[in-house]
Amino acid sequence: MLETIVVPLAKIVVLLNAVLVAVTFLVLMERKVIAWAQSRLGPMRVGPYGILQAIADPIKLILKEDITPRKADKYVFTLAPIMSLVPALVVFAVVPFGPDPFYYLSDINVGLLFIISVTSIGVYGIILGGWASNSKYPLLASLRASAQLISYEIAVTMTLVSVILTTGTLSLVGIVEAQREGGLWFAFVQPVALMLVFIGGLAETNRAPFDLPEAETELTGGFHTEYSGMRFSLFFLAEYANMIVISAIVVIMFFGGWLQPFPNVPALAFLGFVPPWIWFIGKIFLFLYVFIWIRATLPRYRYDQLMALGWKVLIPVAIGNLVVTGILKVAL
Amino acid sequence: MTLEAPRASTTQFDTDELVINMGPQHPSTHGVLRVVLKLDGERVIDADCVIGYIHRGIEKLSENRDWTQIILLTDRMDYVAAATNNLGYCQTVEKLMQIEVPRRARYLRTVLAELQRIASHCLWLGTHAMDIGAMTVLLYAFREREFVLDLFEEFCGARLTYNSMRIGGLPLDIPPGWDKKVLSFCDLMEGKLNDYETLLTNNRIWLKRTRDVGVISGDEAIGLGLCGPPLRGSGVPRDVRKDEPYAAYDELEFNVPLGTRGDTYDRYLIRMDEFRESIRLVRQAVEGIPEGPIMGKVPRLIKPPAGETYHAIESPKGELGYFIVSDGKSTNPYRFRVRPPSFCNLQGLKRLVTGHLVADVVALIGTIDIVLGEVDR
Amino acid sequence: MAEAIVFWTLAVLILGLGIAVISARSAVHSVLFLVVNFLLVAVLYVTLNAEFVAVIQVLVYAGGIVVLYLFVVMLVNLKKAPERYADPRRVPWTGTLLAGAVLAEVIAIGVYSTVSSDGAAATGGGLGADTPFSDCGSLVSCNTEQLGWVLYTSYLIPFELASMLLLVAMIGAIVLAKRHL
Amino acid sequence: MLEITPLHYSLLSAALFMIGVIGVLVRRNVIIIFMSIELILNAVNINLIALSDQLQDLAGQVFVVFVIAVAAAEAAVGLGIIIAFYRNKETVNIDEIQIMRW
Repeated sequence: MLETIVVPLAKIVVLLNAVLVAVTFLVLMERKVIAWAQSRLGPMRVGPYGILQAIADPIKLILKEDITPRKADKYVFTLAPIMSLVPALVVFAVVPFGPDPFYYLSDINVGLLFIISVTSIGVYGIILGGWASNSKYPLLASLRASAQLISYEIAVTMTLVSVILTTGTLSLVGIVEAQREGGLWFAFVQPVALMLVFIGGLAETNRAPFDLPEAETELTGGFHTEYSGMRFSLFFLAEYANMIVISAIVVIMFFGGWLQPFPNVPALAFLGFVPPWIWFIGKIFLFLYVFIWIRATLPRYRYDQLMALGWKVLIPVAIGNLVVTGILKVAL
Repeated sequence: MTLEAPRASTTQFDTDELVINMGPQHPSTHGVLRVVLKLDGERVIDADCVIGYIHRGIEKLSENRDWTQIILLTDRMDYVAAATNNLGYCQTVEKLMQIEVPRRARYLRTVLAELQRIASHCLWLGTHAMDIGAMTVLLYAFREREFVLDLFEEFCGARLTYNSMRIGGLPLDIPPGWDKKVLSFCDLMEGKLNDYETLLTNNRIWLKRTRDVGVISGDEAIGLGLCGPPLRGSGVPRDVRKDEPYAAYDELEFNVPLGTRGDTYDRYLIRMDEFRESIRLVRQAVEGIPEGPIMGKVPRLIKPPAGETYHAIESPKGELGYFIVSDGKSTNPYRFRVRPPSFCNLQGLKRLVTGHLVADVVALIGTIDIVLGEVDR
Repeated sequence: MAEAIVFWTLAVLILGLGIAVISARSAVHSVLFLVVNFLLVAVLYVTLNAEFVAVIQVLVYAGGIVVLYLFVVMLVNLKKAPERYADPRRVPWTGTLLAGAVLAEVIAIGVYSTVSSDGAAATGGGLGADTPFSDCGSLVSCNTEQLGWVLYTSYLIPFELASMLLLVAMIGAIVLAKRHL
Repeated sequence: MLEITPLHYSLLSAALFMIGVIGVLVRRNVIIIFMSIELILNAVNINLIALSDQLQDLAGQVFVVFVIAVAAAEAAVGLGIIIAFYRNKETVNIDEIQIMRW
């Protein structure tokens, strides 16, 4: 009873809260990093250096009036943010934060496929949110979003298959273990795949330069134009939780998950004093920083250019990478 | 006019035409412009500009103000380039009354006008880049614009609506040390321009978003009455500062940058070059400021002789012209009419956006650099 | 016991959502019910030790095909209610009755066979898996590997045919949806 | 009731199948008819998976993979036809598209 129900439940509670708190602080981090990039200070008023802004923001969002447009489809309008957030959180069920079973909820043997398939459900929140608002800008944005997410999903999945070929396992723990045994992070084995997954990840999380579904200067806010208050904040949470998910995938697949750098080099063994989960979270934050950095730097793609990039560049390169990986796998 | 689609469309579904209102409440219509877009999927097949949301009747008001009070009203037209508006108006009245402006005043006017051009272009660059999604440039450009505003504040006490010129000269001389500050600003600005260009000029996404977007040939641009950078971007060498020099421009050296393709990227490059030319002009003008009075001989009561005149200057947005009729009897103009560059350039918007995608509309509104205060007056 | 609870809950939900799919007034609601239905079917697959198929069900069905449906429902933006007009010759309730009768018959056969043969169907044949992964013990632990093995050996030609089918379908869909080639 | 046999799965499958058939027969919106067909395919899949588990034979699961592939192909072509049809007739009502020309 304790092992099967209480412990997993406790883990779920801790994990969910950790993710949600991480998201609020991620928002603060984004505001701060972008502010520094733009020679500003960012939030400074709430708490020392604006740290408590992470708490003030959610409180504000929760207290705001939750408006449902009269002509909106009420049920779908309410359901959409939930459908957007739930998959983003469900993914954490298989993310391993460390080597022991203590650090993860479950290690299923189709872990990677599980992540891919669950994130593919997240697109519903965006499409339905745009449709249910019964407004033109959100509808345009949600059509853009659905096309974008499906296209880039193909590229990312295709690329992940080449990593699966290298490891021979779909289990996330197994993939990290393979990197430990190989003594080399897959970032060095599969650099092309890393780039593809990262670019595809940017597109799948609707981050700049692929933030077309919510391009505020074109579509006034995208699919969540009509949302406010708590329901808006659910979309918001989902977006940032997805950022964490993509960073986690990149770290697990290519940067050795919880492993220290160059795990097999004895000279670097002293790095072992840092607990594995710190390595993991640290690497995730590194990638979140890159996400934010890119947002502060690059302009936005246009819709047709985005689709052209996805279909004419990323997918062919992903297939090529897959073929090359397969040939090398057989040849070596 | 039929247009070839610039790129193959991704959505070939024959959906219904979607009419969407861009504005007047929209983050990238630069104020209260309303564009009624007719869309086929994401492609614009027709666009109508609806203006007048910030119409204050400045032209009509002017007919009931006396000649010096109108300077205040001109501030409120292109509110991001108030000094240029003042300059255009004052010169028109001077032309009407045949007042000789002292050389020192002309040099100072040139400095102010070119500083104003830098400030206005900073605002254009920031908002244009923001529309295309490069948010950092906005903050950078506003930071530098702030220095220009500080200079203006030191000169005349105001930061936006300067009321900085008088008929016959300037209201007051520059404060001591101001010229040094202007020169050091020029040095700073040159470095910052390189920063902007690093972020944008060779950025592949920026190139993709601006190259071959909104291409317009020189003849067409003339036909539509475009002026300023949109006209020069199509390779038409028209710059009032060169063609009909005023203030001190005939005594200073500068080039008029021209585009070749007439697309958004060329217009961007031209404005970036204009930044540099403006800095060059400011340097020359500040270094060459002669000694002397700042006001010419102006009668106490300004009452131009009966007659009419048109005078144009090159504002940051394009050719800013004033047409004034005086009846010679009253202390206010009989007819006051402005040829606002933003308004004339806005005419080109429909031609520019047709056939492009929704995302290009914001880029094209940005590239023609309109200020709604000037469009509506 | 736990299996029974899971099965009955899933069964009730799946059937309920199935009815909701065909009875919802708005097509978008219908699609939504369909998604949830497919997700629950995927859960059912997990309880039947078919993890890989469950994941494929979510990935391809819920994440791909149904998105396509949603896309079309939104694209086919109808000005008039789609079911406004009904053919006078249409006799819809005959179909329902016919379907109900067949269902009753299936149930009857099922119940009869259980009662008469004393659960013979339940014991099954038990062909066993003659794959190189038989050291995995059951199908549970390395379902994906085994499935892959079977798919690429015994069922290689059907697999290739399926991929050809998908290619043909893709080209067909593009030809159909494109306005002018 | 408490012991779940393959029969239960077969009955569930049969019931879902019937729901799908009723959908096809009763509804007039082509898109919903297509969705009913998806329900039918799913009913078949449930049966295949249940028997695969019962018989410890992967053939059932392989078949489900093929069924899903066929369903994807069917959805792509079918929805393409719907789009093409909608473009010409502005309707998705099956009673209005019973003539074999347009």
